[in-house]
Amino acid sequence: MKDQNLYNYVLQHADSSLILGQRLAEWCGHGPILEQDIAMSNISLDLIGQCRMWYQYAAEIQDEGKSEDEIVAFRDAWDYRNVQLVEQPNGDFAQTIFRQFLFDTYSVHFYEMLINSKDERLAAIAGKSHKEALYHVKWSGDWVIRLGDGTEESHDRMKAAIDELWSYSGELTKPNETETKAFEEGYGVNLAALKEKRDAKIREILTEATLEVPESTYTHEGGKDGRHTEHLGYILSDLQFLQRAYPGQEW
Amino acid sequence: MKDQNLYNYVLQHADSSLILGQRLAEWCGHGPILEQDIAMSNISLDLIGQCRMWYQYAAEIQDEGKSEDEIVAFRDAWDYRNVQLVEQPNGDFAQTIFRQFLFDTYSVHFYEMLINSKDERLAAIAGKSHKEALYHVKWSGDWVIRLGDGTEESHDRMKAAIDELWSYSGELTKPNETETKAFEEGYGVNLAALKEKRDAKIREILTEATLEVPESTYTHEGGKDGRHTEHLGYILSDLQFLQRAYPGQEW
Amino acid sequence: MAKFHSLRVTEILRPTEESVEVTFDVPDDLREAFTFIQGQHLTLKKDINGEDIRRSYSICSCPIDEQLTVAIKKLDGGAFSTYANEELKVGDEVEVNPPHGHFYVPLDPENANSYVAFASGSGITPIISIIETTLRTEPESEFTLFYGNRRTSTIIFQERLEALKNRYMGRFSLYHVLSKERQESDLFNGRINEEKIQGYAGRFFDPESVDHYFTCGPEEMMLAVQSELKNLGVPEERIHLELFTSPVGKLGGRDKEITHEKAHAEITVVLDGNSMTFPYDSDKSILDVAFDNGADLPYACKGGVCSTCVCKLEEGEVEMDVNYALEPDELERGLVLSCQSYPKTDKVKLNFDV
Amino acid sequence: MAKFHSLRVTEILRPTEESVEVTFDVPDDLREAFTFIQGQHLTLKKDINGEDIRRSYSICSCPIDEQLTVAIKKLDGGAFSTYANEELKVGDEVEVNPPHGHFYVPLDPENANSYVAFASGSGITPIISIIETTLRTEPESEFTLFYGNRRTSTIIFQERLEALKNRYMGRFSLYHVLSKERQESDLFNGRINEEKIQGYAGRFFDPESVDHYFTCGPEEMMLAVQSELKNLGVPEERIHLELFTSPVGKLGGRDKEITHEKAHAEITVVLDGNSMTFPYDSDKSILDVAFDNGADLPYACKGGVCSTCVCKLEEGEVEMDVNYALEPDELERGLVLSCQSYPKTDKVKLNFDV
Amino acid sequence: MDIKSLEDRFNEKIDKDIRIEPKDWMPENYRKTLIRQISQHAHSEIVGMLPEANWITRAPSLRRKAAALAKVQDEAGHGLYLYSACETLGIERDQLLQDLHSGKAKYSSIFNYPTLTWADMGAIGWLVDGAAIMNQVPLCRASYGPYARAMVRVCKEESFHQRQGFEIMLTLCRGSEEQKKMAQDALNRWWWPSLMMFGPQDKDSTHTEQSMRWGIKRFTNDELRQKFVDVSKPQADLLGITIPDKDLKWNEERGHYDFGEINWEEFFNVIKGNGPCNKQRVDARRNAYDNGAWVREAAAAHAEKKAKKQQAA
Amino acid sequence: MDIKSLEDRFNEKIDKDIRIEPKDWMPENYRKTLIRQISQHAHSEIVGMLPEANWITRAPSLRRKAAALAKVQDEAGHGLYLYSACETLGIERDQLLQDLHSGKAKYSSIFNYPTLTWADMGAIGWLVDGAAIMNQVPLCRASYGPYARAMVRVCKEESFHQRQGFEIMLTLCRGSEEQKKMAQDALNRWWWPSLMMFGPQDKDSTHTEQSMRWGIKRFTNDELRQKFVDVSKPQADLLGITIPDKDLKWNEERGHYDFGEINWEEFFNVIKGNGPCNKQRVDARRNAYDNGAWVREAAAAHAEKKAKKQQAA
Ligand SMILES: Cc1cc2nc3c(=O)[nH]c(=O)nc-3n(C[C@H](O)[C@H](O)[C@H](O)COP(=O)(O)OP(=O)(O)OC[C@H]3O[C@@H](n4cnc5c(N)ncnc54)[C@H](O)[C@@H]3O)c2cc1C
Ligand SMILES: Cc1cc2nc3c(=O)[nH]c(=O)nc-3n(C[C@H](O)[C@H](O)[C@H](O)COP(=O)(O)OP(=O)(O)OC[C@H]3O[C@@H](n4cnc5c(N)ncnc54)[C@H](O)[C@@H]3O)c2cc1C
Ligand code: FES
Ligand code: FES
Ligand SMILES: [Fe+3]
Ligand SMILES: [Fe+3]
Ligand SMILES: [Fe+3]
Ligand SMILES: [Fe+3]
Repeated sequence: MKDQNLYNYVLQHADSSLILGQRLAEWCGHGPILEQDIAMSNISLDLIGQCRMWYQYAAEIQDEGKSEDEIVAFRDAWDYRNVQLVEQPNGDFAQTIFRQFLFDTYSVHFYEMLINSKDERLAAIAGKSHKEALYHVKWSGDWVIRLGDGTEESHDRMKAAIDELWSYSGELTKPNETETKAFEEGYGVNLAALKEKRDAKIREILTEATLEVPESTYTHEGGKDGRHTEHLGYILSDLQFLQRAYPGQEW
Repeated sequence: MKDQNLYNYVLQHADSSLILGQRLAEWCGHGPILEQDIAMSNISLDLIGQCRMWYQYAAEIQDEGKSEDEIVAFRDAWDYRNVQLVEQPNGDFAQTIFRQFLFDTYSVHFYEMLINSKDERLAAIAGKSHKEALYHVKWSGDWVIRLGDGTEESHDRMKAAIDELWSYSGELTKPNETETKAFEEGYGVNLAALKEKRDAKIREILTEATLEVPESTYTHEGGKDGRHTEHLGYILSDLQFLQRAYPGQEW
Repeated sequence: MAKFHSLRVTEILRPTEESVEVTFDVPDDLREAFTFIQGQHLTLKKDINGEDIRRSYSICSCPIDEQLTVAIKKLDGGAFSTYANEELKVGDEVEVNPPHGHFYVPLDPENANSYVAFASGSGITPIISIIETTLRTEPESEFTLFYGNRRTSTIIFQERLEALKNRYMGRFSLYHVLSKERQESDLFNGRINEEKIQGYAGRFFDPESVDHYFTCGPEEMMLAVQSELKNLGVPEERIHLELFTSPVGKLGGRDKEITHEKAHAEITVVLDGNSMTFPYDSDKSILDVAFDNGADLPYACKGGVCSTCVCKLEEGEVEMDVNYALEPDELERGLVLSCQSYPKTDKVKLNFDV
Repeated sequence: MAKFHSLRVTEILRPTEESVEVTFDVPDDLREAFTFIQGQHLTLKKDINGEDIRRSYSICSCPIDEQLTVAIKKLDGGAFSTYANEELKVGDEVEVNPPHGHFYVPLDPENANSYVAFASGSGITPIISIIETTLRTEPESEFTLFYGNRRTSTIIFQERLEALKNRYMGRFSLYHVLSKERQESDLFNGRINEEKIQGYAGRFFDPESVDHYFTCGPEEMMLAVQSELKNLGVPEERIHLELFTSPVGKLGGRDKEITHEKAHAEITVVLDGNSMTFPYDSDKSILDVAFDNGADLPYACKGGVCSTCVCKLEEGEVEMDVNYALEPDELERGLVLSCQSYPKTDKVKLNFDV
Repeated sequence: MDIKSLEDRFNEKIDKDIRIEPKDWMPENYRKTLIRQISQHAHSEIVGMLPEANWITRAPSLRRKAAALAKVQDEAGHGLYLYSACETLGIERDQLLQDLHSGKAKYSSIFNYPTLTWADMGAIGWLVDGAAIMNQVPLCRASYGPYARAMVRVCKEESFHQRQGFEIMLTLCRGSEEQKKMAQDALNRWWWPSLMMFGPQDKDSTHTEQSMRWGIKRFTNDELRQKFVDVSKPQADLLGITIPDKDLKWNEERGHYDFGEINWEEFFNVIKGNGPCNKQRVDARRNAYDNGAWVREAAAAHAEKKAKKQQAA
Repeated sequence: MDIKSLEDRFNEKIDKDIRIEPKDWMPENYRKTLIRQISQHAHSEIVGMLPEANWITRAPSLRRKAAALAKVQDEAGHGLYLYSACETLGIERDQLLQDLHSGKAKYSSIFNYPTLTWADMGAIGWLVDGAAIMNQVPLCRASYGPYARAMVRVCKEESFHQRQGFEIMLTLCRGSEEQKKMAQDALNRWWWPSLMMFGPQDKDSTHTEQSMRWGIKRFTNDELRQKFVDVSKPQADLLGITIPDKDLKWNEERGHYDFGEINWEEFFNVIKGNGPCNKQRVDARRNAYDNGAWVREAAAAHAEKKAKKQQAA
């Protein structure tokens, strides 16, 4: 392993993109509107594309000759480093939208700032992903507004979604050791600065959506260090099934 | 392998018991009434106990030194021989009840008749399981009546359950090659005779429940020969996860 | 992943009525895989009635002799041990997983160490390998063994231990502790427990100067050894434990109960001022036997948790299986749970009116 | 499960500008695992830019010689083949999976068989091994090969084939078919397709008396061989196919397009009665190039499915990549899809007014 | 103009291969037939998403996962194009969906079969999308303009799907014994249903003749089916797997493959609603729609609010 | 009798270790405290089913699956006994459940932690059921009869659970490196929450004194916690895994283990509702209850119909 901290940093983002992409893919064929079914597949596709870049870089750093798919298929939950937010169930459309919104407000600023990483590969990944994230946050933000400021039912559902997910929001911007070190060493992003921008964005959109920003600052955490909710295990048992059942094959 | 047909016959029943037991276990902690939560665990426990007897016998017939758990964990869906009925999702309580009722009306008569099998092991398994099946059919039958002849809502839900599951009923009593041969060779059960008894029982209970016996005789089939519905794959990816992820361990 | 190899049995000895010593042939290409350290164990695997049974057995032979032997004690109702004692024969092939385990300390001919071991029953197996290997490798070291058994006739390795004593006179001390056979000193009657160890310490070894302690046997004994040594100020890293509990044994599922040997005694119970006496000739608890004899004793859980069956032991000794209910001070006052009690002496008197 | 072994490269030859012949050293302990049959292939594995690339390559050497050699043709943009042609060097270790495949028939010295093979490009690799092994093993058998290439300079194994021809004169017949170089007989100009095979049958081999046919090369050629032989009444079990398609090649995902070589020609298109002529010096489709030259031709899918771009070929020849739209009778009438067409002759004239 | 001359002009256009466009006059029956045909096709795209979506979360590699997602997304797109084409005929998407959910409208029988292994993703791409192309490519020249144009886009993407499917099969066929078995098993299960996709035999097919005259069908069911068999057999050979039809053999005389009798009872059963997954599929679509009602309402309500605000401003 | 003498008689019984039975007079506060304590315990049993039920479908062998099912079923049974005991105090089960679902009633903080690996099934049995036994065995002698009797049954089964849990840990600790890592990881995650199960420190514990006087609590939180540590440390040693507390060491003088400071902030956070799974657990129970409403109504309706029929007959 060339650089353990860099590896962890990369894996963290790879895993978050993958798991969120996987969750969104569950909607495929079941969306509330055909156009939004397509939109969710699209974002899922982007996220899977992003995670492949991250995993390929992770494999290079790790330098054990593993492929991206081996990294994905042969780790158990405790080795996954995604934030807990992305493993939360889809719930109703409001919940999916709000989960996405919480993630997108993070990732759009994350990639925007990561473009200045002194690690060229990270900067390159960021450059490509930032464009996508801009589209994502536009989509999820618009829907937050539409649902928040739509009917009474949709407003209530959005409130319930916020209630459900708010406590998973903070992990994204609360640096763990890996992130602190990554920032110090100049290749990672300054999460404090990011948090400010993101909080402003969240406030702006929720306000337009006639929704309130919750006051609670309590946040679940640990996903980035391998401690997850009970959902992840089930996600992985599907995600990894074929590779586990027939190891070592080409597909 | 000593006797391929006997093996298939045994596996068929092992798999059906296991998968239904697994499905019922999903209710654990989520039942509509604490007492019924316990009842479902109980039946699930019985079914898992039964499938262990079947698998242990299967392992002996197969004679490759495999354990019951190896037989369970290292077969993909197409090698599973359970009827399609048992892999259907739990749905609401009415659906679970009706699935159980369709299975129990089969298995209570199946075991009753299998007691006379010329194969001593089968007869022994039947003897032990028949007592349990009597209790099961009593439970599910009572609930069919209670829900069918309960409130309007429960009646409608029962009707929906019948609508959902009726076409999975016939596979249980429609002999496949294995069963035909098993009957001819004197160790299997006469499904034609069983069907008569079962149909009568179903009619009796549904009538008491103020429900109609559907007229359609169309039945899904193939489960007993390894052709399943899309549900089984997901069941197995959970069921087998640990053994697949950490093969060859003691637990 | 556990990889099993088929090894052929070359010799079977029967050191006691209830145990066998099984030696395996290790073919040349597996020699490396089967190299072991004193104190390690093997996992044997066998399909018994369709169930894949795997059990661990400590190696009792010495690595120096390049021989691979285990001793298997028969447990009533025990799946593998019964098979090994009753069916296994020379020439059979057994599936064996290479040696593993960490129950040892590295040896060095330069060492001049002092070692103490507490073993009971089949717990002797890893210990005897450790003792012999140590004495042969470290000419300056000495070893003391306390070895618990029911009676002389059930002592596995009796002869081998005697031989070691003769060969390494002055360096190896051996003390037998017997629970069902009386010896002169009370110090050696009964089971190895906290009290006994207190008695040995200072007398037979100096707790401070012993370099390493080894203990292997039933859970209770090991917990007793551990806690008492700690009381004596021994640092934890000098205490080495090897636990034999079987996957479905005492700590196992609800369907398996602890089995007891049949015993004989005369029991007296006092309830509501009345006393009754009856003979005990059974393997059931005193409470159950009293019941069979018409005594209407109080009980509720029969599981050692509720203390409904509590009574005072006024004469003799009993052995208690499980005790979740009584506090140390209550035990000290002589209270016992009758649902968990089995006679250890010929006469036992229990008073329920306290 | 695929088990890869590291093999060392002992020799690299460069038979043409666009291919390498790579020979591996097989250590003694792998000799058994790497025993092969003529016609089988190896899978090579390499991590290229973080992607785990695995590609199959047929063994071109003879099993009799106990040598393990593959020939790898470079494809523009091809991941593994480019690496093999540009970076691989003697002494490197490559991950290799033991030989597998079923592209062969068992040989027997008693046989007096007649074999025919159709190969093109790198499809020769398994065929040459089959031919040489057959001729060496079955002294009574004879072999005929039709071998398609673009031009003489790209023929892999040119010398080895000539040598075989000399050694087995009378038993081995070789016909080169070239698509970008003119030969005397039109029978040997262009690609191996249905029409050509019809021309060969009866003339160079008797379809009825041939015992086995082998074919290896691009999908179109193989489908042509298969369908035409069937037309000629050859039973299916005598036709042996080996397909080279790469996992991301022609049949691959949407992000990979088929690549073409640059070519030169003069193109004339007729639309709405107007005709215009422009030079083609590109690797794009005629439609695209016409567009670049200002011709406003009709199109919609550019994928060969909609036939919006259909036109009549009035002069010269073109090569079509994909055709989902035109029926056989339309093709026969000379219709082509301009979005899928590439010039094969120096002059091409397309009429869109039909 | 009177009906007669309108009809003449319509027929003339048809004869001259001039496209009929939405604003043009057309016979009511032509319109109705088109609505039936296009909506049936649209429904097939949408329902067809389900069997394949079933393996996206379990795809064996990230590359395959992305490809599968993109494919299913394409199908949704096809649904969109086709619903739009249908709307030009004066019927609302919502009405069409309700007909699907009520069971009134049909969709391709093939999507009532389950996807049981990963190889089904290959088999569907290769055979089902392959059959679709065979059916649809001629429709790129259909007489109704919006339909023909939609078909162009659809067919282009279907050709990708088919290659992708074939490539999945190829990879499996070159893989381990188990993978090859998986591929063969998938072929066994999908082969006959694929042949059924072309619809009943010509002798039982009611609308064919009229539709061909109108230029909204260009080949008969049996012709297309034969073409499909002829193309698929050599492909199966290339893959090295066997089509599960012992009667399949080359007929020298006809210049085509002969093939076995289709189990028409199964076909009509599936059409009637008794396929392995009919209920599951329609339920899934209906649930998606019903559970999405509040979302559509919210979107509409918000749009209205916004419009009002803009007006006010 | 006047209140005073009723109270005297009650106190006398308490002093004499005579059980208070439902029909006996008791001080209102005693009743309320008991309801709170017993219902909290009942809720813990029911909520406690969830983390373990989470691994039943994924248990690694049939034997383990059956054992896990049986265990979770036992917990449901415990819930039943305890709700019944509570009902003897004049409160309905339904009321108790509503308090649980509304968040008014509490349950043991431990069940707000997730079960993340199979080893958690071992750790919970060993530590959590172990701590429960430590808490509950003394309650078999509680002053309120129905409670004490319920505890007897509960404790007996808990002792099975504990052994089973220890045995799962033992098997893992003797298994592969990964299994041992799994066991250690589970211990790391469950150790501190288990210590928290005994409740706040004595100095912060409000009800302890009164409860002890009433004989419905027999040891203080800190006493029980110390006992638990003293018992668990040697067991961890037997397993060969390390308790995640660097301050844990034998104190010769006290004759007990010293141990590190508990993170009380975490404890109070979890109690407040901010545990990793609080919302998930209560939601699951509430959903089960709400989704089951129609079933309970149907059962009641049917019973009524039946009763009427029988009357009529
Ligand atoms: C590291 C290690 C080393 C070991 N070394 C040795 C050694 O050197 N020598 C040795 O003899 N053992 C050793 N053991 C113990 C050994 O592995 C087995 O646990 C022991 O032999 C019992 O296995 P079994 O299959 O015979 O009994 P099991 O079938 O596992 O039964 C275990 C116990 O349960 C009781 N029981 C079984 N069924 C029932 C029933 N239905 N009702 C009531 N009670 C029942 C039996 O009486 C027995 O006491 C070692 C264990 C370990 C972990
Ligand atoms: C059984 C078998 C035997 C074989 N034997 C041989 C043999 O003996 N010799 C031999 O040379 N080959 C053989 N092959 C083919 C070989 O396995 C490879 O497929 C071939 O070498 C191409 O691999 P590659 O990694 O170089 O190209 P790939 O990276 O797989 O690319 C394949 C094609 O896609 C094109 N392409 C790649 N990237 C792009 C892009 N971004 N845009 C547009 N086009 C692109 C390339 O130009 C190329 O044409 C065999 C195949 C099989 C299955
Ligand atoms: S009866 Fe409960 S402890 Fe003895
Ligand atoms: S543009 Fe569609 S076939 Fe050429
Ligand atoms: Fe489509
Ligand atoms: Fe498609
Ligand atoms: Fe409990
Ligand atoms: Fe418990």
